[in-house]
Amino acid sequence: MGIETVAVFSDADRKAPHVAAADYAVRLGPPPARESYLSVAAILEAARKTKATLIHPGYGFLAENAAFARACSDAGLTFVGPPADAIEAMGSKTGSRKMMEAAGVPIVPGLTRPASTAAELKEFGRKAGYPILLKAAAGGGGKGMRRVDSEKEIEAAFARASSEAMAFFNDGAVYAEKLVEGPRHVEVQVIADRHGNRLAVGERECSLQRRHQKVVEECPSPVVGENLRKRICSAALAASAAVNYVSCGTVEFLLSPDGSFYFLEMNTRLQVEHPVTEEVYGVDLASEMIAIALGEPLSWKAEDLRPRGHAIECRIYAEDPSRDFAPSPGTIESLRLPAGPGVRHDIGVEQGSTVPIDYDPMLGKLVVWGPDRPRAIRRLSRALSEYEVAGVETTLPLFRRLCGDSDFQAGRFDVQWLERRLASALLESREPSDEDVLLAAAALSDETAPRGSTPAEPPASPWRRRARLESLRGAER
Amino acid sequence: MGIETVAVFSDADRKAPHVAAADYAVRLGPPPARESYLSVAAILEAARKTKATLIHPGYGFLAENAAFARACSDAGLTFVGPPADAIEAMGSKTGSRKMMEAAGVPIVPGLTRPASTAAELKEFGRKAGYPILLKAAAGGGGKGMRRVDSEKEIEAAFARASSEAMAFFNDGAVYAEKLVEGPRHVEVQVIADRHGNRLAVGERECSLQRRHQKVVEECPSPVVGENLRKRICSAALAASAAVNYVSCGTVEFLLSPDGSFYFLEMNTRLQVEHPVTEEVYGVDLASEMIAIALGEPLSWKAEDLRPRGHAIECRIYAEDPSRDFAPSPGTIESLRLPAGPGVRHDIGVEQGSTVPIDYDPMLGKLVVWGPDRPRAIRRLSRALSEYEVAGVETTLPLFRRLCGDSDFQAGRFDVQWLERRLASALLESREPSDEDVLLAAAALSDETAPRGSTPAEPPASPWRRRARLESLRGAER
Amino acid sequence: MRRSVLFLKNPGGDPSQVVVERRGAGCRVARDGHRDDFDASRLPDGRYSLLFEDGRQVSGRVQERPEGVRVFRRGEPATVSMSRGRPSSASLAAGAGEGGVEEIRALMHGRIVEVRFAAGDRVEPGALLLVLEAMKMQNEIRASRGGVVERCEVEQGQTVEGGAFLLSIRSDNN
Amino acid sequence: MRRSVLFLKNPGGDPSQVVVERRGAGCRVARDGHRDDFDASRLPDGRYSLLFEDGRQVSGRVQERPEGVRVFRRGEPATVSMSRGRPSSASLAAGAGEGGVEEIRALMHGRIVEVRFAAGDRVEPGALLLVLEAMKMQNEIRASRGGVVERCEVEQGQTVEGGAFLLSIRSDNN
Repeated sequence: MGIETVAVFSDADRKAPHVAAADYAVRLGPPPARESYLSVAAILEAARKTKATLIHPGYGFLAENAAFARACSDAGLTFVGPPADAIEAMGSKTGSRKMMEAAGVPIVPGLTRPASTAAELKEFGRKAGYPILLKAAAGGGGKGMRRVDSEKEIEAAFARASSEAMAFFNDGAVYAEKLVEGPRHVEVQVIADRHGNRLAVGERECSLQRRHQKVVEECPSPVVGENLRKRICSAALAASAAVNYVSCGTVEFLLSPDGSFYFLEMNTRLQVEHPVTEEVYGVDLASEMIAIALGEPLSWKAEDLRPRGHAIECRIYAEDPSRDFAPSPGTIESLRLPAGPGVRHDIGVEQGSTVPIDYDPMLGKLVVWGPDRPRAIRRLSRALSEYEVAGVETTLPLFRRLCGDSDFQAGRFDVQWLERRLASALLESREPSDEDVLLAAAALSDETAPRGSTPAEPPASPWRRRARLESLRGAER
Repeated sequence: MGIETVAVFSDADRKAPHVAAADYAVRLGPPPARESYLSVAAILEAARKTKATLIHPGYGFLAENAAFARACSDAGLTFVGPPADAIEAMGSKTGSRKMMEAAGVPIVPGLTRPASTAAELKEFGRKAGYPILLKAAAGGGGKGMRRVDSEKEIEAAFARASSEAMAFFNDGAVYAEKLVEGPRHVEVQVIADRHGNRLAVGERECSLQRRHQKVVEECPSPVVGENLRKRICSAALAASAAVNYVSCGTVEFLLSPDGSFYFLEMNTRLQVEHPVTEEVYGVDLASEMIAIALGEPLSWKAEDLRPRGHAIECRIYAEDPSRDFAPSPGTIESLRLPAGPGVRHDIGVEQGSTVPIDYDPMLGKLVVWGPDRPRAIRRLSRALSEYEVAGVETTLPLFRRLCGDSDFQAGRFDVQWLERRLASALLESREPSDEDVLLAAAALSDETAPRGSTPAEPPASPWRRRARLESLRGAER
Repeated sequence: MRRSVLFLKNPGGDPSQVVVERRGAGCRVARDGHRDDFDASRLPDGRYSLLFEDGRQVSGRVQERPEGVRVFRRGEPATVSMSRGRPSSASLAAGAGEGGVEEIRALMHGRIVEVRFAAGDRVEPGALLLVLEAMKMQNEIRASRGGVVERCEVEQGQTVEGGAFLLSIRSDNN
Repeated sequence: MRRSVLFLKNPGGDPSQVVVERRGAGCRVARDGHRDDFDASRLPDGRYSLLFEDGRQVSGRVQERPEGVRVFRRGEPATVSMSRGRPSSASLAAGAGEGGVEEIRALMHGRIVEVRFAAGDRVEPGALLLVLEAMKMQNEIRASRGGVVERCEVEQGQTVEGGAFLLSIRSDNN
């Protein structure tokens, strides 16, 4: 877009790709996020130093922080995201539920204000019927959530949910809602400009989750037809209009097997899974978001938004699926990426990169597009068979198993399905075959090869290692 | 598609990616194409040995060889391509012109049979008006073509064109046609199945050529509107129907600045530039071609083919643009590929690959898609700024200059435009700046780094080198 | 030709020997009474491609790890319990003398064609120490454990008798 | 701190010196009377990232080639006429004695902290021969031409006087 970029970085990321790709880069502080990526003062100082005018908050850290958005405006910077008031309105579970109810957006039957005693929860349980779900009022990401199947569990569950909410969010308020059984997570992409134009760019299917974190996302949802799409998109537009939302945002819904749906929450940022929408609708959401921040009108009209085909995204984490997804930090010793039609990568590492233990262990995203869902799955399967990461364990084996799973192929799953499948034999690791033994024998008997693994660089000599340590100390000045 | 694959290879390609990706691989012979990739007997034997049932001829070598297509059928193999008769009919310039004329497809005024004397050419020149073009009747790829501006040049031009035609194609026949001035090269993608279904999948703009070889291709053409698209697509369908064409194929036209167009030739194979059509129309031509060969009906109907946005392909060659595109064989010491939305790679090399001198020096193709042509060019420009090949010279600098060229941006070019631009200052190489000097100083003073370039592997010890030579000899047994 | 002996751990049994004979890219692997012949090429990116006589092609990346040999095929890892030296659990390390010193002796009459270490050098477990040519075969002699070379009494080109002392290694942690 | 001297060829003139002082990632480059300070980090893929005090960031790949130093920025190469040794065209090779033998002497009183070659070793042009520490600065001493080390009369840790003979190199092609 012809815009010069400024990257900010913590000491752990001096050599990260986002720094090397920027026109300017400013160190924020030491690796802990609190002292770097979460430090509003350090970020504003970086903007001042480099005379930046726009601030893009990315996906995480301060992306949904109203105080940060406000601090940016106060410093005369344009925040690439929604107005601080919209972030704030959607930031409170109970507050946003009330607003949605008023705007005619369906919500799951539940308390409209946090419960301060177990008795209030019991009363709600009696009215709405069990199972019910307890949630931290200030929460997100599944933390502080608790299912309650009968009245006799209420006392203990309330105590635990409240103390968890206090621990995570420094706010012990808990509210309750009816638990929809066998639901899917379906969300709608919304874009809105400062001129009153507001569009829904279709839905995404995000039911494949583990520990309430999305693992695989699709566009469109295999169970949403034309009629349901229209209804859920209007609900999403109403939700975003109710908070005067401007920028890209996502309205999340719980979709019941009977076709009814309920507002869950609104994510007031660009989401990790936005590429599947881009592939199917041919829009560039990241650019659109910047154009909106610059005051431009939307570059699309509703009638130009025509979905085509099917896209699937896999989030590739440095986690070991055969050991309950334990983090697997280390060095990427080799990286082979699939190429060809309908294959897209959003990737933050390269051969030789170190996967730090400080932040989110997501290595990147693999996105495939196909003319329809079966062909998208075939393409995904082919791409995964060419995707090779050595040096750290990854979640790639999980996605390979998924491609061959008949429930996944048929689109038969809800938000708990993946956890149930993981509890079964989905992740048994590949047994070595005769061919593996022969490959091992060929490699171990090959005296022309460098010994052991193939690192990106020859192993450091002790002398070099000393100099490198020295240079690391240098960076800490 | 769940099909097991057999790769064939010459001794130069034992370690090539296409071999390592196949389920079976068969050596054809030594590096010269005549003894390997052009050997019909060796290829049929490879098919027999591995019990293959389908033969995909790729882009080059035997892809447009009717005798090979026939030999495949005779051996009971399904040739993934058009019927041998269609290849043959389109293989002769003069023969195909006659058929096209009969089918009502516009052709450039010219001789309908080869000239055997200079006098016949003079008569044609007088009737049609100069300039005229002499062409080898059996030719292709611009070899044996010669422009003649006046009658007094005829004698010499005929002698030279005829002897060139003899040298390249073992057939000295030459024919002549009117030279259309300032034309563009526009071609139409056609797909047809064995059940009589026949579709035109839009046009491609291929005017950016050097020495009659395509360099950059786009879909759609920046100068073809709805009306012209309809007319040129019907002409292409008529042309393919006239030879009972089945499979994927391309009908090439010369488009005059006044909007009239003339049949050039039909390519009876999948072309290098097919990805731009795939990106804009959302079809998978390579899979379609296999499905057609297996007797399946087309998976698309005319009304489902809706173009979206704009795609551009750059053919990246191992050639040095600053030294008149001299071939630059060598080893790919490092390779960085851009990623992100709308960026696709079809690439045949990787870090550590050797670019052999035996075959076509194309390293790969970069294909970008954008919602419209200006945004596709912006994306191309961004992708090119992240595309880094070290170890061999490439044509990447040419594409970077093109992105900043106002004529290219405006779509103002004809088939000679690139050659004219290349004769001017388009390819002056980048002058080193202060920042380059500082980067060089930082690298040369860095004792923590491996010396010199960064090869994919540590340099071989003499002992290892000996073993490697030995293993090369072993492969030649 | 060059011969290497590798060991494949068997659950609850003695490790089985895998004998690899190489002539250039040509590879013969014998184990458990059966034999495979193929061409093995190291690809530019460090993977291996095996090509069998019936045309079958298999490619993958191989990494030596403390827990075994990791083989990636179609991107997917599996672990093969193979080692260059006889696994120590078998406690049969050939030639191991007293006091944590391993003495390496010639198995047959032959000529030393390569010596990789000198006295005082550190060696890793499985490291190639010497190559002994006998009956036109090159036999690799490897360290079964890591340690420091204590004595080395041969040099390249020297002819040795079967049973002759070649070198000794003082093991770590003894 | 470590100081290196590089040479930048000037068309039709003497090469200019580029003096690089490094302290870890900190880099100071002085040439033609002006000075740049920046942090230089080698990235995992071998490229370098320079970070200047005003926040400016420049990254690129650097390759030493016979024709000069190739610097790739945003994928695009440019050639910088820089060399580690004084370019031979200047024919001023410091310390070059008679008979194609280059004598290397200490420029000042100091301590030899590193010796990279011994008599009989081959050295390439520009190769780092010795590091002489003087006044808390590490000075790299490099070969201006390729050849074979004839004599080497110092060892690591030794203190030398200014002007002391250190080593000599017999040049190729003489």
